[in-house]
Amino acid sequence: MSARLVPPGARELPALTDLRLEVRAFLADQVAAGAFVPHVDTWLTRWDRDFTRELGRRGWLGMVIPTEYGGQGRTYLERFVVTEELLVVGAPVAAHWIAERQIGPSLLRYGTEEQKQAFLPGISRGEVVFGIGMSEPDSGSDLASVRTRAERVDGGWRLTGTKVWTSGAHEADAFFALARSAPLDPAHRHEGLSQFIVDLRAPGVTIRPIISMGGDHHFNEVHLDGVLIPDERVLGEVGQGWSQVSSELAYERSGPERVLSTFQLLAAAAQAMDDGRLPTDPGLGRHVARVAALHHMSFAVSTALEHHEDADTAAAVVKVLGTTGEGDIADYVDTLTASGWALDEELDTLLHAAILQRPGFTLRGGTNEILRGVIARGLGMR
Amino acid sequence: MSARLVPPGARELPALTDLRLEVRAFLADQVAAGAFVPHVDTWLTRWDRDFTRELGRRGWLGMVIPTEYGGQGRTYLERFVVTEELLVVGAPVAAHWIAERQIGPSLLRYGTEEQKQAFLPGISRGEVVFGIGMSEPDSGSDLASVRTRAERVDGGWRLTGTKVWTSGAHEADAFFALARSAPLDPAHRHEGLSQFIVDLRAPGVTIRPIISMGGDHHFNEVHLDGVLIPDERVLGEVGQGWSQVSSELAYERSGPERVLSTFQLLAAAAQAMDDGRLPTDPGLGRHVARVAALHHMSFAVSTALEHHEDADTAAAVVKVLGTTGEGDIADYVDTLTASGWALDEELDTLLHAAILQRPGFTLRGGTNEILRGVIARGLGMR
Amino acid sequence: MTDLRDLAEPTTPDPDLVGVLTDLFADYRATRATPTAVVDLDRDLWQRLEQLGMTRLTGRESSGGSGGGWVDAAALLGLAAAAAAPVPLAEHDLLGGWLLEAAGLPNDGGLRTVCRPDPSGVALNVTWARDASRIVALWEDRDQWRVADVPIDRVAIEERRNLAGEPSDTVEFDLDDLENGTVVAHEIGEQFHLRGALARSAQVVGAMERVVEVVLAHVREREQFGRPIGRFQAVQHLVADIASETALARAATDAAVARAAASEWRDPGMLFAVGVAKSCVGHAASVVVRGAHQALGAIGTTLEHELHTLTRPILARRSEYGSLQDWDETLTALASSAGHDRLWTLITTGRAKPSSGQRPPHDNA
Amino acid sequence: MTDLRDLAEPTTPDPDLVGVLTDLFADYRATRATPTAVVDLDRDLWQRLEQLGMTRLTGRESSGGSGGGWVDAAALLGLAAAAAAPVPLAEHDLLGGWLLEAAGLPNDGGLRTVCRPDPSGVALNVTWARDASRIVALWEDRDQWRVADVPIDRVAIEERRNLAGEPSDTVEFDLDDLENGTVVAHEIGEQFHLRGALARSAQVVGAMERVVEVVLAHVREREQFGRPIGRFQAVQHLVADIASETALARAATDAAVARAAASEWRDPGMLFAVGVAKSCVGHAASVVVRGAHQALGAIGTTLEHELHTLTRPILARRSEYGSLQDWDETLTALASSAGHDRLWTLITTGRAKPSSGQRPPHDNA
Repeated sequence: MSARLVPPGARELPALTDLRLEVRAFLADQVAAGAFVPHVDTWLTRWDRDFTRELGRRGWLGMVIPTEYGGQGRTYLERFVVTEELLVVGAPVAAHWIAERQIGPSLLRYGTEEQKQAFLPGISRGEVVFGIGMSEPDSGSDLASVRTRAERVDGGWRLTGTKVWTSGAHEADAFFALARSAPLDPAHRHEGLSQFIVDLRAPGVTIRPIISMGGDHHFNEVHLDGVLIPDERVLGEVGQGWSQVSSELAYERSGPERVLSTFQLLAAAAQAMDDGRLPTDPGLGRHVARVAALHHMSFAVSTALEHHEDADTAAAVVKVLGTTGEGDIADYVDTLTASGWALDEELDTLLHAAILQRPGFTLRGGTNEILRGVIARGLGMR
Repeated sequence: MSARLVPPGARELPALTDLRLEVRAFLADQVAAGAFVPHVDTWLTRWDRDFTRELGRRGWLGMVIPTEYGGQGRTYLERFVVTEELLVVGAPVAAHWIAERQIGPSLLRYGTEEQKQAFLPGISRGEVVFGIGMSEPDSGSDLASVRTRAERVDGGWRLTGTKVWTSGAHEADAFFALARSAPLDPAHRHEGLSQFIVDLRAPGVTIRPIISMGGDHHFNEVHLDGVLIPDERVLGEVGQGWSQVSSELAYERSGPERVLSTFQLLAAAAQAMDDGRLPTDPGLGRHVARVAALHHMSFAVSTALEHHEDADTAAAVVKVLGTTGEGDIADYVDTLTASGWALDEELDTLLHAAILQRPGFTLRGGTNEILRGVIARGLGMR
Repeated sequence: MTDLRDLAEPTTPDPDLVGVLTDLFADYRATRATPTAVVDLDRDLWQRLEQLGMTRLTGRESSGGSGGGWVDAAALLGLAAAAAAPVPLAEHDLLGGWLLEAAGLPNDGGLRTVCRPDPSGVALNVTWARDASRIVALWEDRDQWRVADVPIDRVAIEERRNLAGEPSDTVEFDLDDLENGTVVAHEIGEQFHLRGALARSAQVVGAMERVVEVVLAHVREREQFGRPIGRFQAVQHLVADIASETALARAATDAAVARAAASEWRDPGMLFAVGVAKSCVGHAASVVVRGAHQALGAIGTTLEHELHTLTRPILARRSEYGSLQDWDETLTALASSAGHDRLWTLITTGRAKPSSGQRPPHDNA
Repeated sequence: MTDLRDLAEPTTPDPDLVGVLTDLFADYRATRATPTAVVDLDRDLWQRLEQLGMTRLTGRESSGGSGGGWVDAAALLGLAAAAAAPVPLAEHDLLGGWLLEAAGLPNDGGLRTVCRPDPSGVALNVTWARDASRIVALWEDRDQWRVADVPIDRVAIEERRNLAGEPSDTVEFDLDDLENGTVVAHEIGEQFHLRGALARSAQVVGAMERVVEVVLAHVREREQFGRPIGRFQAVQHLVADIASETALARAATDAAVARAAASEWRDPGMLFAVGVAKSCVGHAASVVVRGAHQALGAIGTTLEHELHTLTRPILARRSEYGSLQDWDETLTALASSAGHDRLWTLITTGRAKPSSGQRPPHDNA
């Protein structure tokens, strides 16, 4: 046991900073040109295929995909700074988010050569858009309870079941679906699961919107009615779906999108305090400090992942603190804001969006209750 | 099920306010005369038999004890306002606290006529000082695990075991001890317990100090080595100790001492802000608002108890919110205070004492973890 | 033994009224449409409330009101908020109707909202403005407070919506219409902000109590890892916390309502009492909204779920009639002005100084 | 693929040094007396540290120091704090020794503490003053910063103790002794507060990491209701929270130390970096101290238990070199000055404006 949950820090060197500044300058130009309006939680809510393709053209997609598959062959650390810069400016990155974060790395690790050739170049160009199909009705945080069935048929599998909370499925080309390829053994619930690459335009796929409480359509129910998946679209090993999915969790949980979803609101609040539209209050400094510390912590985790060190617990720490902080920023700015006092369109728009998105921050990708259990396990308590 | 955990409020009428002002004026005179120095957490840490006897002379002890036993025959509401006034001014009330809060009411409910005659008049005069012996080494929040044995002997019982965290035992005359009078039945752990009135000067009683982290002596270990308890000093019914103890919990948990232990620090901080010795900060208003609301809530619970309504859940709510708030006040003032910046003897003394006492606030009388479970049960979740 | 009735007076609303309203809103809840992101006035419900005399509950009987007091009115606001009923009870009756009476202006019963235009005649975030037949305006004119009852067709409305999706419009008055406003007593101008703040507190508490019920129902029913999630200690504590904060907010609000009712708002401690309510309600809102959505999980973020019909208005209303920060600052000013020796007097009486009167800051709701 | 060494530089202390210190403090812990409420300098431990060159770890080798940097020094401070070692490492070496070198004054190695006397020659809360042979004073004299190395017998000391029970004395200098102080560069005066604040952060983090270990050991061993309390979900979450806050404080402190070491304190972003560390450490302290005592229960409040030898210094030190509120205000000023467009630049570089320098407020530690 060690009380040290998070790997030692590292200092960013000029080669990384130069990349950061290059991305930052491009994004400032884009904002100035009106190519996008900065917003909150854009990795879920702002979908722009043109912008995504432009990033691909500039070499900022497929960052960790080797060049032989059309990627950039760069490091997780370089991807980290690109990701941070995209998020803080509130750029529309939803279209490539899932592919860039987890589909690409999963294909690299578990995909066949044919699968890599089929998908990675398109992902790196921002042309192939992926979703992810994990959750099911009533599964919640208990992913092992998925009930989507994969039945063996000649030359492949037939998938039947329903996936929910599939963000962007109505716009995406394909998704990874976790399904039960062998009957449930209650004593070994994590066995008998497999991952499949599903073409979302295949026969038998029906996509229905789930409208969020603010009236927006980001999520979907994806019904799979005997969808035929050829053998060459099984990802990795049949029956190893659980361990494949689990191995990606540190990447999924420790990224800057668990810290920066409301950064544009924080920045607008800093401006409003400077302008006298919000009262000066030490809470701003407190939140800025936490974001800065999480930036360091998230970077430390990326460094560890780059070195192939185990960082599951550290990733859980980043996600718990980061997503809590994202939501606290929304609530904090809300407590400073008086209705009827002054009209601040930009701040109001960001604040309302942040409040409406907030409940998801500490639920998606593993609830904070589950993750605090993961941390307790990392501390040797379970 | 109802989402309403706390009984409806009630408005204090002039008859109560007059009593409040009478006590307040007396206490202001005492402070002005230097009879005591206002402090924090005085119901545990400030022991003054002279002051206690003076309260007895003025009719502010034995408030709910009938006049035939030397008490005042008044109401729980009247006792409530006297208690609040004593606590907010930081008066030295430890010597009579336990007798006034729970020994008197327990004797009234479960005591024999002889016991009432023997103890209540002295309690009402502030001359007989009681402690309470519940906790044992390793028992913690699990009171049913007490191991002190009561063995039947001719004409009485012999008690053997160790009680810990007995506040004031080194100064008190007697205490109530909870002991196991029948062997433990693991299936019915709450049975076989009895309460005994133990003379702390009896042969076989040894009292050893437990020194607190600040170096103070408030708590004790009380070793009982075959202490003879005559039959007439059994409290209530043999074997009914658990239900007797439990029935008093609402009285023990909802009182103003669960809200006001650090009030003197809050008042000093308000003054320091007015004087410019602390920065003006909205946190002060937030804490004052919570104290004010808890004052109303605690009064509402007292009103319900006066009407013999069930208030166990409401009392747990008062204790969780109140004791958390007491500690938050200590931490809050600490975050405003810079070492080396200015010398403020009064604030420093109160702040340091509050910080050192703070851990006990949310532990004593049932930890907040236990009490949140009680609230969940009140909500029908367990 | 002392007679308890001399010591404390319970302040509970008329049980018959509560019974009627409970039935009414239960019926409303059972028959209303699925939730929407944009919320419009429910004129049918308004008419039913009007028929019961609820839309002018606190109006004088001589002017067509029901002669009710603040204790009953707060109960009405809370029950309506618990049902997420889109009706302007606070604006129309407790604020608008009251201002008309204070100004001696006639009240035809037509739906009203209220606002405080700035010197250029503009008022921001005027709830339900587009739905009103007239807007009651209150403003300060060279140390005098004035009231006008302006027909809707005399104002320009820019339609906007608040976080709850309700109309919260920008209203621009013709300055001519404001010129001849009726002078009202100074205390009216000062009370307006407090009455608005307390009405909002009563609404938020009512909605939070309903949130606790929704959460309890969910955690008992929803199963994960093979048992109801309410069996997990973490969920139990989370729910205990939101229920406790709600109870504290209720105690603070009830105390302020009782003080208002007993003194007919003349008690100089009303600023403190309302501040305590607004502060406790506002901080409770943070805990309750976050905790409820966490307990409900993803399902609670969907448009069709009841939860957001409560949590969105909770947050929208806690920032009306002063932000949470504004009120904490007001209380800080009162507390530091009271100082060491009078802080407890402030808490028990609401008075920071032996004879104090203090205006709230930023009181331009 | 890019060479990782060009992208990021790990900033970890010398493992040999850490090994030596770990053994030393393990030995110290094993042999020290039971905890006391009042804590005095441990001269034996000080001598052992001196023999290892640890008491002047960061001093130049030319003037008798060990030539170490801030990364190693921060590790030393953290390990000493985890052992609750009552020795003035920060005062003597990182602050006092540094000031003497900056002023070109000789250093005889005698135990020193530091302070900033006010214009009347008085300094408050000077830790370990009574134990020092000389006190290094720093003060501002008509836009110039001056340093003097004053023998202990030339000052008047009023003995006081801080929350940790350590000496924290009021020191009164003879103004004559201050008159002829040595002028030092302006940056020295400005850095002093930052160096003090970062040293305190490193100490508090070290102590908090030990608190997490103490808590973990307790919750694994202590049984209630028939099982270790660490099996209860509420306890697991509480411990996860204190460990997470400690990790965040560690990340913030390490980042500031790395920046200080890489730039030898010349980076204009040091004010922000230190502020981030002080803020995160200070807020973590609230969570960690409360949570640890709650997890330990009554036993953790007894004099004989190790816990308070950590929690009391944690709270004492977080209020040194600026209160938590002071630092949050400093960060607020930097953030609002950076504004919308430069907030992220502030976070990544510490600079609010393209060319900014800013003094901390209340920097009279």
